[in-house]
Amino acid sequence: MSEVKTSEPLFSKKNMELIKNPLNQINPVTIQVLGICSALAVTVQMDNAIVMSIAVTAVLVIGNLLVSLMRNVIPGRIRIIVQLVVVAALVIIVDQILKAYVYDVSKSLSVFVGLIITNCIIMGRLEAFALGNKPWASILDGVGNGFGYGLVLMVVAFFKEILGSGTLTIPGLGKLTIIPESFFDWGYMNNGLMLLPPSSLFIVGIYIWVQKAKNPELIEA
Amino acid sequence: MALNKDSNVYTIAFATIMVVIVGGLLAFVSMSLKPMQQANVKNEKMQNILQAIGIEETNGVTREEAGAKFNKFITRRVTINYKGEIVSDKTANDKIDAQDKLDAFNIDLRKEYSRYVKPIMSRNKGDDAKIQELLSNSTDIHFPIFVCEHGGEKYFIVSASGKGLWDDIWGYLCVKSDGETINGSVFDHKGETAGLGSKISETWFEDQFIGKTMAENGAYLPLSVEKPGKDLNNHQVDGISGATFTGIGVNEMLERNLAVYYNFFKNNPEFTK
Amino acid sequence: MSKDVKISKGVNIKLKGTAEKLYANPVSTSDIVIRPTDFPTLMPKLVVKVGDKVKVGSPLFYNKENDKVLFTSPIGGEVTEIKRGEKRRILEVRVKGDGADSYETFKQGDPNTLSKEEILENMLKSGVWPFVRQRPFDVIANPADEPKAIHITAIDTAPLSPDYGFIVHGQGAVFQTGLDALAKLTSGKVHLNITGDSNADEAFSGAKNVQINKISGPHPSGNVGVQVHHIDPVNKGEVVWVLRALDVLTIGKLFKEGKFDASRSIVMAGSKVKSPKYVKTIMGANVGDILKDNVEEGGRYISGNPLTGTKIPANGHLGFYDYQLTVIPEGGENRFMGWLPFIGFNGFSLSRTSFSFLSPNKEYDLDTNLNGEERAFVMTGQYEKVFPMDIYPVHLVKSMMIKDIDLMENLGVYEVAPEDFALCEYSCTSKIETQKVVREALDLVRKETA
Amino acid sequence: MEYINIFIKSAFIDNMIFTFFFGMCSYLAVSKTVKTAVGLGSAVIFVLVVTIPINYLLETLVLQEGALAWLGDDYANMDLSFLSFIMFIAVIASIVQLVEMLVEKFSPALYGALGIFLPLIAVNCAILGAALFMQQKQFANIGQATVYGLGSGFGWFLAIVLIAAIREKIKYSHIPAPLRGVGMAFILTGLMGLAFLGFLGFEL
Amino acid sequence: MKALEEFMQKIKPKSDGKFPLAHAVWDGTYTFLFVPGHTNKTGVHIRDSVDLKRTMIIVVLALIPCLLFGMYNVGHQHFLAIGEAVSGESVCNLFWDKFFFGAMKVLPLIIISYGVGLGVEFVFAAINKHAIQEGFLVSGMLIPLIVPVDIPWAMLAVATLFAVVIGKEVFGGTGMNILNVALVTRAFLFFAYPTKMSGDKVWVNIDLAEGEKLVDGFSGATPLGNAVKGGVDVLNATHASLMESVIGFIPGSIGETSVIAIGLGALLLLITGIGSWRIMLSTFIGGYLMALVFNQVAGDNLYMAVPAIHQLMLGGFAFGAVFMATDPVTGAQTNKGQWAYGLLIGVMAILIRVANPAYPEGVMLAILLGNVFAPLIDHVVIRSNIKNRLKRVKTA
Repeated sequence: MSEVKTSEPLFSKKNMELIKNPLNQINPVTIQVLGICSALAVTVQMDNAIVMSIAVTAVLVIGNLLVSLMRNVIPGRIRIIVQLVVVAALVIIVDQILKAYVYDVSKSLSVFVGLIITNCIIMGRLEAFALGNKPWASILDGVGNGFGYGLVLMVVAFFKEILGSGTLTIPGLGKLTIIPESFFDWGYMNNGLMLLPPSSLFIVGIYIWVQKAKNPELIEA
Repeated sequence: MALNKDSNVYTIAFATIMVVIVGGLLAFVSMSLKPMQQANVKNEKMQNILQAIGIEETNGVTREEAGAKFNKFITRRVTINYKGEIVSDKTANDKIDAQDKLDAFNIDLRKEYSRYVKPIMSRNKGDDAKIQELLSNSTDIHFPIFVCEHGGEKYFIVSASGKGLWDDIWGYLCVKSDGETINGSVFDHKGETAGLGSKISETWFEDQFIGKTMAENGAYLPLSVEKPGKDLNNHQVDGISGATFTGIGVNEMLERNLAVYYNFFKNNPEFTK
Repeated sequence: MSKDVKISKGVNIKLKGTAEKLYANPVSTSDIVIRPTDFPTLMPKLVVKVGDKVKVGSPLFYNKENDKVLFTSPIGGEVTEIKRGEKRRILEVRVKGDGADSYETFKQGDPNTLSKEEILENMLKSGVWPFVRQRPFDVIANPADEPKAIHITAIDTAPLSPDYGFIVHGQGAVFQTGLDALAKLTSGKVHLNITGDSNADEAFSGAKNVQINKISGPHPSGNVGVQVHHIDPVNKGEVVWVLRALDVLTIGKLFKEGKFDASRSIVMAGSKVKSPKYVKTIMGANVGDILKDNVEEGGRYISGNPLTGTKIPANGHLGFYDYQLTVIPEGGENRFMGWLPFIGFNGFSLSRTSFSFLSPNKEYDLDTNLNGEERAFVMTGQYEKVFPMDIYPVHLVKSMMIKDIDLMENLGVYEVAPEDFALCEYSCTSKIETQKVVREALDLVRKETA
Repeated sequence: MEYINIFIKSAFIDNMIFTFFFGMCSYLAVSKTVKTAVGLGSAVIFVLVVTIPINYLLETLVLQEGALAWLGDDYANMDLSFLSFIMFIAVIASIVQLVEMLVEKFSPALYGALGIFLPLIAVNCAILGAALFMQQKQFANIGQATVYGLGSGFGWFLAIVLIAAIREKIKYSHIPAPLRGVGMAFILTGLMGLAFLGFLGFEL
Repeated sequence: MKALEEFMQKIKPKSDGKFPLAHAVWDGTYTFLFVPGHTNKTGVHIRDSVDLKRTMIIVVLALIPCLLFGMYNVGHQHFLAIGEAVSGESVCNLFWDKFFFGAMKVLPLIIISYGVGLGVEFVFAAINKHAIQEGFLVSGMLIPLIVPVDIPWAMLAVATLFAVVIGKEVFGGTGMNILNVALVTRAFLFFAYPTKMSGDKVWVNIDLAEGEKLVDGFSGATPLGNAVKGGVDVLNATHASLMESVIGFIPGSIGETSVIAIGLGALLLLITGIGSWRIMLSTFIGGYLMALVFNQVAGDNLYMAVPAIHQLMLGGFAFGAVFMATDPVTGAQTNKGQWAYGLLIGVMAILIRVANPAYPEGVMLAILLGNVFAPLIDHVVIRSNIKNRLKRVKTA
């Protein structure tokens, strides 16, 4: 790694790309197919999705930063283990914090917090990016990928909660009723399938459909 | 730097330092957050218990205020076993000690159910008499009773757990001092069908139990959830339309658990005084 | 050691216009046409140009891939036209006869006394070699190959097809000469597959120097590929050569007479033929001459049988391999609610969705209507009913459609030829052009594995 | 009966793929042909059957609150459960490594079949996920935990083999271009999940 | 006819014009009215007279007895519920009233199902520029027959939309899908709107007109719902004895109650060879065997003890085995595979029905499961064929 170049502005075009691209072109979930396991199981309510996104982004950013800082001292032979330990430690801390401060959410996230450890996005970014880049770029990369992940998660949760429960639960605002009572009087009903696991897959499938239809260059051969 | 990153010494040193730092950090975080986490768990349970009483002061209690109210209203915590023997008896002055597994507050009926009741039931499926016999001889299964004193009345909060259509269901019921009239209830479930069985945790369902009794002419008569739309007597509540099997689960749970409490109250009249 | 094969899958489609076993008066043809397109994958290289004079047996063109394989003129006369299509692809070479056939001379003699090389050279030079085809791929055999066996089918089970026994009757000696020549070409066996349903002509049943196998059952039991599959299947890396008994006659004549005698007996059949009979004519003959006054208006002319033949114009020419000329009614009408089941007693169907299954021996007068439009593969079980090999035809065809060569190999692509799928194509509910798919796939596999 | 029910529940009802989406990354990446799917699926079963009992022992003898009581009264109150994530993942990583070496040494044939998949598995969330669920479910004994591991693995195996067969079949389909590949795999899995919902509540 | 043809030709929109949808609709209608006179260009010169339209129409014809019976039964059950008819009297009383009432209930469902489904087909045909495929002719008829008569129209429309788009069009349309479209519709309804699809009252029309009221003791439960509680005795007591369930004047989804009507359809499918007899037979065998096993281990469980034959005549078993399991697109496609596939469905149907009391209609889910397993079953069968071929090389 050459570290000669010094005077790059913090928010240069190149750096902004690091944040922007993972939202669409190289979205970790829909395009790179990483980190889906944890992404889909916690989408019945919006607040779970938001907290999960924040947790993943936090672990990703801090993990990226730490590994980037240590990139010159980590022994090559045990670098995977070192990354794993860093991630696991961060996840444990996140889990402990959730349990202490947002107990309800931590209950509904249950084991899925722990599964952040094996979220392929995180290990993938540490290995592919942080290990070879400077701290600031690594942070931005973490933010970008975290948001790219969160975006999909929240879109899925948005549809699942509105169609499945008629509400939207947003931290700080509580459960907002979206579908007005009068709809129900007219015979509208919440769609129970939206509360079941398969609906997440349908929504992601349709998300990919729309995304790739708009960006034909992403279509697989 | 002239450090050889590939040498064994360096690798081992690095690993050691990392383990020490990480271990220390985690231990510190865990220790400092533990009290809050435990308080969360405790408060939630207290909240549920208080909700079940069915008196105005505790209806709609939040988790934050649960701790204080619990200490105020719950005066005694008793644990009995299947035979109706008291195995633990604490007053409000006895602090809740997480290590005291017999303290009524530490009894998790869901766990008791899956550990002791479920195996007996599934092994002897179809043979109700044998199940009854095995269960009543088991001293492993504990039942908590929380005593609430308010406005000169005594209320007994008891607990029940069983299996619904898909997974566990559980709840707390509050019995008046006559040992048979229900004053309030809370139910919860792990995975009943949304929109059907899941309605057991809705207030309208829970409130139906208020005023119902589990005895007739001095004999135990289980509470039951009926098909919706029937004429109800004093022991029956309206079921949820379309959720027949969750209803059956609730019936089984109530019948089995409340019988233990009913007999206990019956055989220990001094307790309810 | 002979092998009896009974084939139960398949069906004989009974059409109106079966030929009587009688010869019509022989006709002479004004001109002949050789179509390079009759030979799948062939890349022709011309050796004549318009105006050249040719004798019987003079080369017209050869195969670019293997310049030893010559295609020669069946008559003597003058090359009058070379028709080209897109990208200057040669479609037809036309030779106008001069009436006085003069012959190129080739080696004559008992094949048993000739060496393998001599036989090969004689066959290649005279232009009879293209009769020898190979499996896999159903193309003209490569003379350099060492075939595992040679299979000769003496049955044609296709609708309205000629009776080989009737044609070959009395030519036992010539036929035997042809067999002897072929026997020299392989170290393996020569199989002669004759009908087991009735008594075969003695030219077949009395053949020597070959293994005689009796094949019985409905079409496509006469397809040599089906016979090979049941007698001694082709595996990956192996090659067998296949011929039809009538082709062997031409080879026999070559060795008997030392010349390329392209005359052949063919059958004229189909409901549009007024008097369906056999007729003696010549390879590549003009069908206008053959059918003169013997045909009704509005027919489709097919060189070959209605399942695998080639559509030709009314004054078109017989194909290189064809011993059959069929004329059936041309379709083309829109039929109001024509899909309704059980309506229209003539709508022959294998599927029992018309009443035709109640009268199995009735002969039908089918036209060329597609009876529907092409759709995705839907129905199952149809292909299997008419495909008598231990191969899953639908899956094989699907693998061909997606050009998955590995899968095709696994599913048995080396054993099949388009003609084996003709009945599948006929009965296909989804109206898929199965033979075309198979042909393209065979060419693809051949190219990729070359 | 107990064991059968645990097996059915873990394999069909709480199917790791259709209900929890565990190990979706490799499930999607390796399900293009049945052959590789069978390889990876078998490897998952294998690793789960080995690691779940070990993690169960770890959980009950070391990590659980009060689990260290066997060391003496001083340790009875220790609660190391906060370490479970890191310990489980360490166990899984090292066991996978160990198994890989042992298999290579003693059964080259098996190694040929499973070998390339084993390294993939250490970071497959199906393995850690199953361990965490095992912890949550608090099985009564190691036998139940092992059956749980076997059932979960079988469920995963079944899911990946089924989708691989379907993906081989839909090669003939004219799927809209934007859905080709991953998009289709998602929708397919959803439809399969719909069919598997029939097992919900199944009990013998 | 000539005039009609000319008229159709006159109004033909351009295929590459501004309105591709109009062309798709025109093309669909035209080819429905007239089998186009396309002739073979290459390959075979003659073609079998069967095509996909005819195949599909035969299945629709086979469904007609179920449909007619279903309409009548809807009326019959409703009249029973409001006390205008009583069980015990001749079922033919008020014949036309019952039939008319049922028809008015069922026809809207058919219109919605076809309207939504064909609408989606037309849109996709226009987008992809291909001809309309006939597959929905059958699905559109199956869907109304397997839902409760009281299903709200909007829900049926949403479910059909979902099933046709996600269950079929994303695969490229008819012939490409993996799961039976009608079953996806039903599964969607089942999980999305459980209150409308399970429970006692949904199976009989109780949308009462003014002045009507339900008779005392009306339950409306399907025989299977009753059988869970008390086995065959309850069945016999609630007018669902073996004979009665074969005839079919019992509550249930519209098309599934009468085994006789289903049998007529089955006969047509078997004669024409369109339904696979292997699948039908093996499904019944699988179900029968599984029910026998349950009979053996029943003990006190009255539901398990319901005689095997009676089990097969109840609920949607016969309907599913005849009309859904045999779907040529989603079922197993190899002959050997069809046996395994049918057995799997039969066994699973009874297994889910009995071991999973929440889903007395196990058949539909079992067939969906069968659909999911079918490609694997075929794969195994074909693998063995491939192995044989490879073995041949080695032994040769």
